[in-house]
Amino acid sequence: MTEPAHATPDRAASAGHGEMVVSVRDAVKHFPITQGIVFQKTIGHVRAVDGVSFDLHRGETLGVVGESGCGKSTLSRVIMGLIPASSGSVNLLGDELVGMRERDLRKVRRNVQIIFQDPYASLDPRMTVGGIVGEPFRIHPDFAPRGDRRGKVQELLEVVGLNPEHINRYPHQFSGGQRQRIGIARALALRPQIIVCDEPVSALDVSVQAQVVNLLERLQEEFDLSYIFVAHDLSVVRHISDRIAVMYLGKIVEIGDETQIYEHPTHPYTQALLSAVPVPDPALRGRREQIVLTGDVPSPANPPSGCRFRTRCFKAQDICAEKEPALVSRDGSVQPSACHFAKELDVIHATR
Amino acid sequence: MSELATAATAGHTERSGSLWADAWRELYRNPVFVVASVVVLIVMSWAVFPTLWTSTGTDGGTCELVDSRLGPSSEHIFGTTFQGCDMYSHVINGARPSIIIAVLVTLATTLIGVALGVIAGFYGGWLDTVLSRITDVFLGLPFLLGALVFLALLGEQNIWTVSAVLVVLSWPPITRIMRGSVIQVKALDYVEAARALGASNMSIIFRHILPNSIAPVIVLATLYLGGFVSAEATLTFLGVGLQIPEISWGITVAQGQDYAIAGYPHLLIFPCAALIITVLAFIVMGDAMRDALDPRGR
Amino acid sequence: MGRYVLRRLLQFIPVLLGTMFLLHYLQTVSIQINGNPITALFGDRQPPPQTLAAITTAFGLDDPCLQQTGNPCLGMFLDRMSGYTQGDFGVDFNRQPITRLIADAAPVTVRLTIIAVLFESLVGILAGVVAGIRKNGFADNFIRLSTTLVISVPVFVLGVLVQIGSGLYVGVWLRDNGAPEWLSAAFSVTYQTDHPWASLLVPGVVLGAFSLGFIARLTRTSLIETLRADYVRTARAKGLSRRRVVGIHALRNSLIPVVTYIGIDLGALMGGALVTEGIFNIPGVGGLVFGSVAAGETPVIIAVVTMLTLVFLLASLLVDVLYAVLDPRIRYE
Amino acid sequence: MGRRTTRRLLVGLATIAMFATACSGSDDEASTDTDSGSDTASGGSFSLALGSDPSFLAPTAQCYESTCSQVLSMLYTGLLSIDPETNEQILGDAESIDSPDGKVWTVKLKPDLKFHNGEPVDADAYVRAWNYSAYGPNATQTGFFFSPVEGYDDVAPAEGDPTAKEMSGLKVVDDQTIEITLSEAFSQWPLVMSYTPAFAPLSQECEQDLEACNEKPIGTGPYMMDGAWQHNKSITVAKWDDYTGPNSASADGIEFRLYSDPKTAFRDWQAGEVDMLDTVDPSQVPQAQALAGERFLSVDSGSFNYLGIPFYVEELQNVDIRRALSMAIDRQTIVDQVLNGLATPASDVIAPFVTGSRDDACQYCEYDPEAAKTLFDEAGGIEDNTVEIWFNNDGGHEDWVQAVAEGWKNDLGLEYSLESQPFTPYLKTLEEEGVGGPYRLGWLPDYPSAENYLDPLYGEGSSNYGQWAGPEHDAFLATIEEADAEASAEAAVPIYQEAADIVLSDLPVFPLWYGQTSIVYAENLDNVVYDPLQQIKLGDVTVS
Repeated sequence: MTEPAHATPDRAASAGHGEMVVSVRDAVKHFPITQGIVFQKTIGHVRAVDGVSFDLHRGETLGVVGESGCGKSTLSRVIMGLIPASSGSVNLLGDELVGMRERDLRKVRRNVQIIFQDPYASLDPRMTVGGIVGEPFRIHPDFAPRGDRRGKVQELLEVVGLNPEHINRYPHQFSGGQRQRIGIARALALRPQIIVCDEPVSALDVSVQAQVVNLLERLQEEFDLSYIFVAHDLSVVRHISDRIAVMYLGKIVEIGDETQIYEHPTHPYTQALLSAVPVPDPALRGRREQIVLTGDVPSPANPPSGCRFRTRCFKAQDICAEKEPALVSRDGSVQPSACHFAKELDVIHATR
Repeated sequence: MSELATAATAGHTERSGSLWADAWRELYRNPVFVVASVVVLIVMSWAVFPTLWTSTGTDGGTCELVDSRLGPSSEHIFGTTFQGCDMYSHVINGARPSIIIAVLVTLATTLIGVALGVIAGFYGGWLDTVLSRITDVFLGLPFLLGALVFLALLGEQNIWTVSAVLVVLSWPPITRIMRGSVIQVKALDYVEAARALGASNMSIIFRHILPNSIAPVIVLATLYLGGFVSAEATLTFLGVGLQIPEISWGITVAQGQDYAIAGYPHLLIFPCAALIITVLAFIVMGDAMRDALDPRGR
Repeated sequence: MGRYVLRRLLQFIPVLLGTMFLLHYLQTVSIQINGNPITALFGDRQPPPQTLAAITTAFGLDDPCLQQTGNPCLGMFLDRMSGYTQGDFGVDFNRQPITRLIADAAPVTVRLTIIAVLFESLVGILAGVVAGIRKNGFADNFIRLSTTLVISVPVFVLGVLVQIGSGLYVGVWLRDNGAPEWLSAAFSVTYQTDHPWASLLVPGVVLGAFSLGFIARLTRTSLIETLRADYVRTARAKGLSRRRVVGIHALRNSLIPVVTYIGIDLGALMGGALVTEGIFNIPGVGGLVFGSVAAGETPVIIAVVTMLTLVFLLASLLVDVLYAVLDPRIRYE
Repeated sequence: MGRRTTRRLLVGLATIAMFATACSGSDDEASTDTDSGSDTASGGSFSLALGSDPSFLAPTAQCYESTCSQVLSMLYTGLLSIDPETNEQILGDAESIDSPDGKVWTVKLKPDLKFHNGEPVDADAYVRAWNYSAYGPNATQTGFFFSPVEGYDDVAPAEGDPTAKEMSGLKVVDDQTIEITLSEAFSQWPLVMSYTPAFAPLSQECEQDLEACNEKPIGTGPYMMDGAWQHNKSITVAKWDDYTGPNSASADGIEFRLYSDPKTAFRDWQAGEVDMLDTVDPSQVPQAQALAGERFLSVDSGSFNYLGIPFYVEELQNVDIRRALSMAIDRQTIVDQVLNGLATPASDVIAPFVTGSRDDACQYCEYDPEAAKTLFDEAGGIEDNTVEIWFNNDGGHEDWVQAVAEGWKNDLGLEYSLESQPFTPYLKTLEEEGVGGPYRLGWLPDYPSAENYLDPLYGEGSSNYGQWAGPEHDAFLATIEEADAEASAEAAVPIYQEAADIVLSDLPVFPLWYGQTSIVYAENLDNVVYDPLQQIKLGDVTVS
């Protein structure tokens, strides 16, 4: 099989002009915190996703990065309609998901599928591969008539690089990477236009990671897919994404294309994240200036006032506590960045 | 694609696909299962067609009190009962109520227990709270004591009332275990994957939740099946089970056990052996079924 | 966690009220259908109407609602509840305060239950582990067969056989050969007040034998399931000893259904011991309720069964707390 | 545990002595023929298995079953007792019991009697106990024993609240003398008072704390409580050294061990844990006989067991059908095979230990299947050819009931259905005329008289649950009336027998058998005597 070329800026640019498939505006997901011994009363909310907006175009890959607990996974479930948004708007190929009835949601959902992080937990151990990959057809019988299903499943297995003969095997007979391919085949079955990849490779060995990422890229071209690629591994995200959104405590703090985020980060949090990426050049190793964040991530139930990052920010000033910075382009930054003092800092190449 | 090569473990015969079909193939190749099911079939035929096995009729034939407690002989191969009836005929005819009660109660208990367990575990919320509290009320009633209270109230003790009372008292543990199991399975990614595919709740429950959460229930249910056969006997022993002139293993065992110890062992050995072998066969079948339904064990 | 426990404790209230009302209603209907239980106190003889009426009044069974089949007699229930709040749990037909009856019977049953639970969990889990790690081997088949046998023998047969074997043979032999008193007490035919623990050993084993089979099987099934899990495979691959893998990784994770079962069983053992108690002449809770059901002593039935329900609820709360110990992923509030 | 021996099975054995009619006017000092307490006792102590926890031990007329009366008969002397062999009175606490007219009775107590706690046993001690027992709101089980006493209706009226706390008929003349006035003359009154548990005296200490007294009764008898009552476990009594009364006390102490199941008790006896059993389960009789030999006793208990006939069931109104059914019961075989010989097939409706009982009175109690079949067929059989048999299912009756039914099936070709209920609803069904065929009942007489086996069962306002009626019933009632009017008990006996003959001919009940009880004891015990009125004479038992 041919290895597709690495993503290039021009490819990202061209993808960016495609038709819009996902449009999220001010999406909010608050989980109530209840307390009480006899009667439960709501005493607060976990603000897992707190006003997120972005667009996704056809054929484009949007990477979403951030520390664990920043709301990435919740965001991906909200986009899929698996978790209803508390407010805001999630528009999927022209359909507004927020407020939609469960019955209608099910129909819409066939256009957006998900690939899970843990290939061991995401496949039903009591179903054969044929059953798992064929399940979408069983749920949507109009998509593939009964007689065709076996053939279609085998076709899908072939597409993801599995032996179609293994259709009657059970998940435990496969390795992790193979299982992830089964998951991908299942996600592809209904020919969705959007696939949410929720840390799809973080549970795999590094060598296998590359194979799966390459497979995802190949499939994107083949089926003209749009990806939302959630991960905490910056290098994987960079490898696959056209645009990248950086999340912190339920909000996007900076969003931009691959070069903008990696080469010209303007938000202190993005800079901090990037400075932690391992340095490939041994000569530079140990000489780079590392931005070490102090303190823990604040509780999403009680986020800091003003800028949420200020408690750990090396640039924080009084204004940060008073006024929440909007996610806009500023003087110091081409791409939208939610920092009053957004300024480019090349952390990757910076040395002491 | 290097992993493909390593994954294909050699020598695997390809199977036809469905879990149930695979399980079935697995089962009829298992000699233990075959023997157990033959035993169960034989006992079932005692229960359904007792006349195939004994010429004395379903009422146990004529009983001559002067023949009371005779040992095995050519005329009465298992000897005679306390009332002087043919023990062999009693063992054959006694299968019916015991089997009906055991099978009926196990089926009903499992159905109710699984259904309520799934509802409570899957839907959660207030439904779970209410169901769990009701389960607690019935779980708190000790089995035998509950049966005593209920049967004493009903006054009428026949196959149906005994079954009904056993069902009322034995669904809660199954519900409990099922609920716990469902909650565990519900949180797994493959359930979310199915939901992402647009599967309805019913479909998720039947395709994913049930097959993956029912294993402990199957083990419990087959043990229950055996337990109910002896529970029927124990209730009879306590005076609230089936009543003569009904013929059941429970009655025969309860009637015979005092005298068995006092020097007429055949009064206990034959009905008890029938009971034990049946229970054993059911449980072995259940074990084999559970194993067969788990593809990872193959 | 503390808040969780507190909330669960509060949830006991509706369950206990529900149990009490259920029992009250069953007993009420029973009197309405079956007639005045006082008549049975006089045996085959018909008591003089004055005497019958006086005793009926003395036990509060003269409420006219008891003549109307189906009437739940809420008034009587409320009276009973208000009596409970004042610490008055009523008396049985022998005018013995129920608190005393329970105080007499409960400690014996608790001891019996402790022995049974210890026996069934220790031996049951051990047998289940042996069977689980040697799946389909000789030990496995032996354990499965023997536990099944124990389940299938009705307890009243098993109990008497064990009683004869241990009491009339071993016990008599021990005494004849000058064994220490506690040892021969452990193999006595019946419960002995002087040896409140030793003489309950054999009955406890009989009582626990039924659940032993369940526990062994649940442990085995659960362990086999867990041994297949990947983290166990990883642990093995890391080179951990088999003992450590089973003991630390697999067993702890397999015990959840077993612990659930033991929790459920605790209540059942306390109340379900009546056959065992009868055989070994143990003056415990089971016999108390059994006698009360036969005599129609409603206050005893309600008080004792409600107490058993409370025991069961506490046990299941304990189990839920244990869950968190066994599985750190489970967190309560 | 099995078929639990419920309380009612124990009821009555102790009450047999209550109204002995046969003997009259023996005021003489009759204590000469009994062993006196000063007899040189052999010492030692032994244990007796009792079938259930006693209901009450406090001396307040609450004891109406055999286990408590067995214990209380050791703790109390009582005013008097009746010799079962001769029907003579044996005076206990009473020095004399006299009445000029049968209406006013004077009880003189022996001097210097003491309770175990040292209090004097005087007239007050008795009267205070009796007034407590009779007082309606105290709801005692045997309070009705005082119904013949004047003023009973004031303390326990049939309706409404009592108007007095004490019976006007009881008068304390002096410390040693009680005057009892009855509402009507009743020559049998002393025999009523021989039922010690209902007539025991009450000490002041007891009166002040009845609950404590129930746990540790303060008696007057040859034995006193040795520690408190260990409920459901044991009651221990020890010899009271200061005893001056007539009752014997050979052993130094007796431990009553309480068992819920006689079969368990038997195994404990086998293991040597308990010395004596007052009941052996029928299933263990062969073993008991083999193991104990002469130390196994089987004795008449005075109970009369029968199947009653509901006359409101049309098919059973034909007397030939009833006779055929009765003849088709193989009583001897059932007694041998089902009851293990622990009964005597009935040949009369009057049990043998009563004067007037005959061993050949019942023509239709002879087993004759051929004659039964012929008679049955000639009478046209029974509609649907099915008979219902009713019994209470908590008394261990099912085995013999089924044996009777199987006999009918074999001999008459009659199908049967067995209908059973627990005892309480069973009594209700009987009262509401709800049974559809022969029903089982048993009768334990109140006093050893032929009359007591007849009038209470078939007379007016009696336990005539089957509603026996018709010319034969009228004749029966007339005959009983005639016998009651006879001058002497002896003269009445033949007339009672005539009444019995009417019953045995018209068969409102099928007599089945007279009950027996069985005792087994250890090798070191001797002189074990069963007295059908007072159970085992434990005071006489010697320990070696």
